[in-house]
Amino acid sequence: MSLLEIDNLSLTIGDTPILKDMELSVAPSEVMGLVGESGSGKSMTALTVMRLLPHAARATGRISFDGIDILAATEDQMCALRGDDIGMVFQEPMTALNPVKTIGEQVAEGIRWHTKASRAEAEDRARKMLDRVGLPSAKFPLSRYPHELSGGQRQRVVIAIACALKPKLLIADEPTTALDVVLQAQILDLLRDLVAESRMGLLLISHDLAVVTEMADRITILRRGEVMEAGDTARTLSEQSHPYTRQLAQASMHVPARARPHGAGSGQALLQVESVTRDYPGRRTSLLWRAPDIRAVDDVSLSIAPGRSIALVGRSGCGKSTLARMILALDRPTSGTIRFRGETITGKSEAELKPARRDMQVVFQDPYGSFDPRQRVEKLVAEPLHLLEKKPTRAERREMVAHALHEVGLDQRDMDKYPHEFSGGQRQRLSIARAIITRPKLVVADEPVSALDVSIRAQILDLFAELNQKLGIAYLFITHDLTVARAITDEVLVMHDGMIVERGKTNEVFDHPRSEAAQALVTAAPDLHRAIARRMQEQG
Amino acid sequence: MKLWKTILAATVLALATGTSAFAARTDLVIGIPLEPPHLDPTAGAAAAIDEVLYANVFEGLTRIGPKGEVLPDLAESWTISDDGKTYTFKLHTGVKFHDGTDFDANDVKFSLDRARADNSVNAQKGLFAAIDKVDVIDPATVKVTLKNPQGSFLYNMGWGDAVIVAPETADTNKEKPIGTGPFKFQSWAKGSSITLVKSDNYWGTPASLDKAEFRIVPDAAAYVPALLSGDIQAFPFFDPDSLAQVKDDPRFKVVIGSTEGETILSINNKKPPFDKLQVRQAISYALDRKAIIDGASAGLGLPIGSHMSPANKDYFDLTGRYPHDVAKAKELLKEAGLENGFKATLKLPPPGYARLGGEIIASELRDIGIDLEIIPVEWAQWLDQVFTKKDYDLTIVSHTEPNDIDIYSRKDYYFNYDNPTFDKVIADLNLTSDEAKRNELLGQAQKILADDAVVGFLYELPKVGIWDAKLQGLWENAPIQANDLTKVKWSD
Amino acid sequence: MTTYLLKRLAIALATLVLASMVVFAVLEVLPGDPARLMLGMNASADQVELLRNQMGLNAPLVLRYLRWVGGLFSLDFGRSYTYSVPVIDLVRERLAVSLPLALIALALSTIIAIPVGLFSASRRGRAGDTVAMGAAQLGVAVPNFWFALMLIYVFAVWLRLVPAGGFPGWGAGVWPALKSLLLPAVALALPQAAILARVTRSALIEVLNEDYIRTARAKGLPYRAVLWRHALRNAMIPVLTILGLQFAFLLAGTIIIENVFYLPGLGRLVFQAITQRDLIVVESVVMLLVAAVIAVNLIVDLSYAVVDPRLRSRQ
Amino acid sequence: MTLHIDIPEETLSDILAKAFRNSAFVAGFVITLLILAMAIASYAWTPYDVTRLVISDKTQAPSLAHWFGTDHFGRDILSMVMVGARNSIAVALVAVGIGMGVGVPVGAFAAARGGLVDEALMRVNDLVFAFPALLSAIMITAIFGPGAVNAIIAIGIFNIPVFARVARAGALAIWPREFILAARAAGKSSTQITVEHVLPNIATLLLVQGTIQFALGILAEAGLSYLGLGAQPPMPSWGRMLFDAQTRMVVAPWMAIFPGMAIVVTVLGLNLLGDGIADILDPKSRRQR
Repeated sequence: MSLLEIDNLSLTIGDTPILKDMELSVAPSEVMGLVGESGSGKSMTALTVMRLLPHAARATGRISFDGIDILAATEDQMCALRGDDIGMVFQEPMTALNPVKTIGEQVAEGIRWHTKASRAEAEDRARKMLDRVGLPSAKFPLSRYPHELSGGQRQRVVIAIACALKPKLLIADEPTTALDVVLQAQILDLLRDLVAESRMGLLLISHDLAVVTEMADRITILRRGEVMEAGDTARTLSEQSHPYTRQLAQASMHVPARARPHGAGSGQALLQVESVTRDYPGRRTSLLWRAPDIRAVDDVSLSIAPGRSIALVGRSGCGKSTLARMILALDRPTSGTIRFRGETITGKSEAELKPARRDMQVVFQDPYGSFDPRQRVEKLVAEPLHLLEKKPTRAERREMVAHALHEVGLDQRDMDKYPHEFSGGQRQRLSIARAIITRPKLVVADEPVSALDVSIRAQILDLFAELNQKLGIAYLFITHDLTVARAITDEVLVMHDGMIVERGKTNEVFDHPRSEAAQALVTAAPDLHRAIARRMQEQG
Repeated sequence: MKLWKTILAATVLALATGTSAFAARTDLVIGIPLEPPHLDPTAGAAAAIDEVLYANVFEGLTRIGPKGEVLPDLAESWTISDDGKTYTFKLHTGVKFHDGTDFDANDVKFSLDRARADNSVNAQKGLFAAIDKVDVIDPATVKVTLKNPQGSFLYNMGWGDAVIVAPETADTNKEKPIGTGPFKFQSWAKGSSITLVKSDNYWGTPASLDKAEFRIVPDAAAYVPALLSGDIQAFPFFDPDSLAQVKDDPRFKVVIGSTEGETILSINNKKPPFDKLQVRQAISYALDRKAIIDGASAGLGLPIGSHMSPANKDYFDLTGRYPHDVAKAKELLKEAGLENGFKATLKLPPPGYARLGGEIIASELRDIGIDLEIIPVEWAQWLDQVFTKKDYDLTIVSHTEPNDIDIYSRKDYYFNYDNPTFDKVIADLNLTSDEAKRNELLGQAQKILADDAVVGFLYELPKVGIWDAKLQGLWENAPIQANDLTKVKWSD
Repeated sequence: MTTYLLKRLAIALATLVLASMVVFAVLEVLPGDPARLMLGMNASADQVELLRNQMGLNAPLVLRYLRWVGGLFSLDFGRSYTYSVPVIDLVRERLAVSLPLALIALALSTIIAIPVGLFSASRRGRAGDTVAMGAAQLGVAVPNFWFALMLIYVFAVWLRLVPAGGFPGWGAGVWPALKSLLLPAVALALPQAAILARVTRSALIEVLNEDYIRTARAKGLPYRAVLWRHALRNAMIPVLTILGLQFAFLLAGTIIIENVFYLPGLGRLVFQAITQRDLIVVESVVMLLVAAVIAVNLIVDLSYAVVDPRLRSRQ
Repeated sequence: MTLHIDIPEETLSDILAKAFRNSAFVAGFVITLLILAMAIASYAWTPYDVTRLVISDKTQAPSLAHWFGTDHFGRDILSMVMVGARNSIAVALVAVGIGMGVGVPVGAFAAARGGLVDEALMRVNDLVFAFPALLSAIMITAIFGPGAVNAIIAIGIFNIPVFARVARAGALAIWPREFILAARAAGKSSTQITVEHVLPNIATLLLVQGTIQFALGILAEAGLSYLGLGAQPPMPSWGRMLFDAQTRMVVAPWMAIFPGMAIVVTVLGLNLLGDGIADILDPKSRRQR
């Protein structure tokens, strides 16, 4: 008899339908993967099982857990289940813990509530649990506060809270999406061990096919609240019988066609970075002195030839964004010089930087954050025109915006709309339109596709490749996702603790990484091909 | 709901016992509007000082009675020389100050010399100007020689500013007043109340009250609730505006008396267009005294035609000189070449008669085309801008000092009025002490002021007293600003 | 932690010095002459001049400022012109009324507002919430002097439970003194309680949307336990800010209530001092109030650090 | 304590549709509109002339002739409430205008520059906050004389620090957003960015704080004129009507009830309007007290 059975579950919040006749089941010590793009209702499924839905939610159908009818259970019955028999881990570790309570209190609280254990006993079990999730009490005493821990460490505390009472079922809703590749691998290993050790059922929810393939025995694919296909992971993904499954799988492995970059590699370097360093003042620990400075970027040198596409890869916190900002002259280096098109841009005033800025623009990660919602698209995309010597007339400006929109595959009439009238993918196209309107020589893209769903990500990467061909724009791609780097760039620089530890042709570096940091990245990065192959092998 | 009722009942019982039980009472709480700045009547002009201390704690050679008459006080009797310049006072013996020290002629000499000295800070220094020298004949007799005969000298010695103090305690009276009166000072909680208790070594008939507390209640709004809730039993100077709420309440007695206060619309006689007689007369014609009295003083107080209070024996009724006649007023303005009116300012000090009266007068003058801008000011600003710098057009004030018609003859007084014939009459008045002659001169003075329409004469400030119906002995009128408690007692 | 404290202290002192200059300058401009006021209409001009010298009013500006500021540190604020008594005694008497009044009003306001805020936040959108917030809206809208008058006529005049005003002084026993402060405290507490309830509610609603509340519920804690053990403490910071502001207002913003209840409080002392141009009293008491506000802000800042550990380690 | 702002994602028509379903907004809007209409109407017509004193029919109870009764000078209370509305609203409106006009640029500038400039401006801000508002308003009117204009200045000054704090908190929440970085990459100066991007995004926050300060302005004006420091006769003001009424509470209660109700209704209307706007436009933004 399976641990968790959901059949023809329908859910509406207010008057918007979320789930329609959904089926899913999880057996003890089985890992069920629930995959879907944003807005598919996968998180809502988890919250329905936990009965943590907002007031206006109405659920019909049947959910049975260990013989108990969840939808009919009273709140007290649910309180007894939550944290004891069903544990849940959430996506955003930075905000998942109460900032004003110590990690010890937050882990022990669940134990004391369910088992009426004494304070000392509960704290002892909490210490053991934290140790089990990789936070030894020597280095992480119970008295620490959440803000004193990193994202990865906080996620371990959340896992400790969820598994403190050896639940029968663990629900993990995008547990590693906010973490970098190496941390993701460690957390997934931890989850796999915990599930095996106490024979827990695991419902793993994710938008990343590769992660689910590595972890899940069976898989359910969800689209707009409806189950597209479900079954054994390896067989479902290799046969790809359902068209949506096929589309998802291909998009995850998509590599845009890249003919020889036009006129590449010749002539004087477009961007020259010479031993640039950036220090941040350490925290002031007492009146007289403060902690030693933190070195975010340490003596980095690199050069980008016109039209070349370079990737800057590394774990979160390795300094890649800081370096990008210094290149864009949005941040001043502590030492070292940056030369763009032959002129040094470090230490120059805003006015002097105008010509340089005309030739380098930026694309950001969050499609929703990179546009001022109060302005129309025309004004937003035309913002860089502010840098032109001669201010274009209104008509000229509209014409240039129309041209840019056309180049990124959007319609002229979109010019008069507001940002919120566009989808995530379309907004990223607008972002690119803004970047290319002044015909820049270099575009710095800071994690341009990591916030997008798999299918849309592929289209944007194609757009980047096409613009590189047509306009000969050089790219500096910042990403922690190796598949993106491999797909779009010629060379790669691997950064670790502020230093460039390895550089070379993208495929060569990723196939045989020499530096220790690069190796860790390559092994940790989930790769759908490898995952499917290994699954098929296991099932023989 | 039932539980809630029992709780409310319980609290009512507990709190009610707190209020004082009704035996024959010997204590009294009196409400006064303003707190005295300090407690030395010889060193400050504030009326509040006399309201608490005059006749209760301090006594002078003479005392002014309930009807404004001059009565003997520390001076048992006196003889006046034929030329009216030397007064010989026979003092009571066996009188003691509250600190136990003896009172004798030396204290009188000290007090009078101190008041008329060059560095004296006495607010009414003019009262002692006529004194030439003071001689101690023996401990019970003192002789005072004047530079020239002064009809009002005995009256002047009855003022609060002329009380007798002991040299040893003169400088500390501001904080701890030591006098010879029937009550002695007990305590002063600044901003809250001043408490007097019966003096055990009083030379005269002892007071019937054991304890009298003067509680300071600045806001008229608080008078009525204080009375109705029994916190305060008497308001000798009640606000006429609030009278409507309490006058029909059987628990209280409302006593309307007169004062020496002439409430006037002062005019800056040198400032155009007020320097023209027709303009001032037009103003007098425009004023409807009855409406002002009804609106600003709840219908209490008698209209006046010149600078004399009807309660005064030398009063001449000149209210008929300028009857309320809007047409005549407009005609006079046309004569003065101002038929389409003019703008002016009306500066109002804090008291109710000014702030309420001002609104009514502004409305009445607006009917004849004079557009007044009302500017409320505090006393400090009024004294500085109006009284000293004469930077004003019109203002409203009530002159409460007794027999003060001579202010119109003072040089540089804020009316800016200069009439030699009037000054001559006042000069003659000062020299004569014969009653009939003084009465005739005062009549002439009042007539000149009315004819010149120096100011707009409005009404005599009424003394509105209200106190517990079972209380007796409080003054009906206020010839001077005082609360003489010597005769006050509870009836049951 | 100490650096956080010292930095705030330094700022507070700088603000105080700045405030003293502003206060002194403003009062020099105040028209009206205290000496003339004391001597009245009949005193002559040279008598007034004589008194001005005795009171040191004619000394040069800077000298008077330095003498006054010097005195501030030794709590010798100089003597009041009108009462001719050391200002510090005056202030001590008036504080004996204003301080307890402010504390009672603050306590009343907190006791009423926090539970109401909690109640309506936990029932957001339902009947209880709209009624509570409707009452809070009304509480803010009523002018407190109008409300005070209503209270007097009901409780003092009609029911005769409490005195209609005045302050018998602590000497007359604690209960009579407290009784006389009861009505004014209620009149002051109502609008403050209304504001505090609304702030508590919106702060709590903001916190209840946070992720860690969902984590707590996922732990199995029922709604009530989550509200008390997790939500309330996080909502404390905006509530503490309002409490700080309210205490500062209650110290000096109660002139009108002190007038209606004829209480000898600090507000009325300064109001009368302004009308009587008793500059020394005005300067000193305003400085005292500014210092009190700055001290209250300092305490509120420190309490932030107590409530939120993140602030403790901030540089 | 930075402010978390989620910028609404709706067009104007959505907002209006939502507005008229929000009870607080509708109630507030209707009340405020009524009071404004009453004030404007009073310029053209009032049942009686408020400047004419008719002492003979003083303190008459509400009747057909005088719906709200007459005051101690025989003036029609309804007319005075109408004209008084004009005065209260004008004082509160201009005071909020001063508060916003000075406070918002200061707050935005402090947020844009940061560092020492920010620290200095905020210290001056704390200083003004430290002064007891009512006492200082009294000092101001004592120096420059009472009257509506001085009341406006006195109340206006104490609105400045409120708006400075709200504007700064709002701006600080916007500056780290990515579209600001994009604007900097487009070479725009911090002033241009403040005007084009920051101010429009904190406009709703300021609007909501504006209604609150407007309501507090009405109460402050009532308090000042209660002490006799607001608008002077013959211009009626609600606060002074209450002052005149208090000595006649028992005999003429209508003199206190109607002006008191006028104040309560106006302030209630404005606060409801503020709540309504806050809920509609920035459901997640937290209004600064």
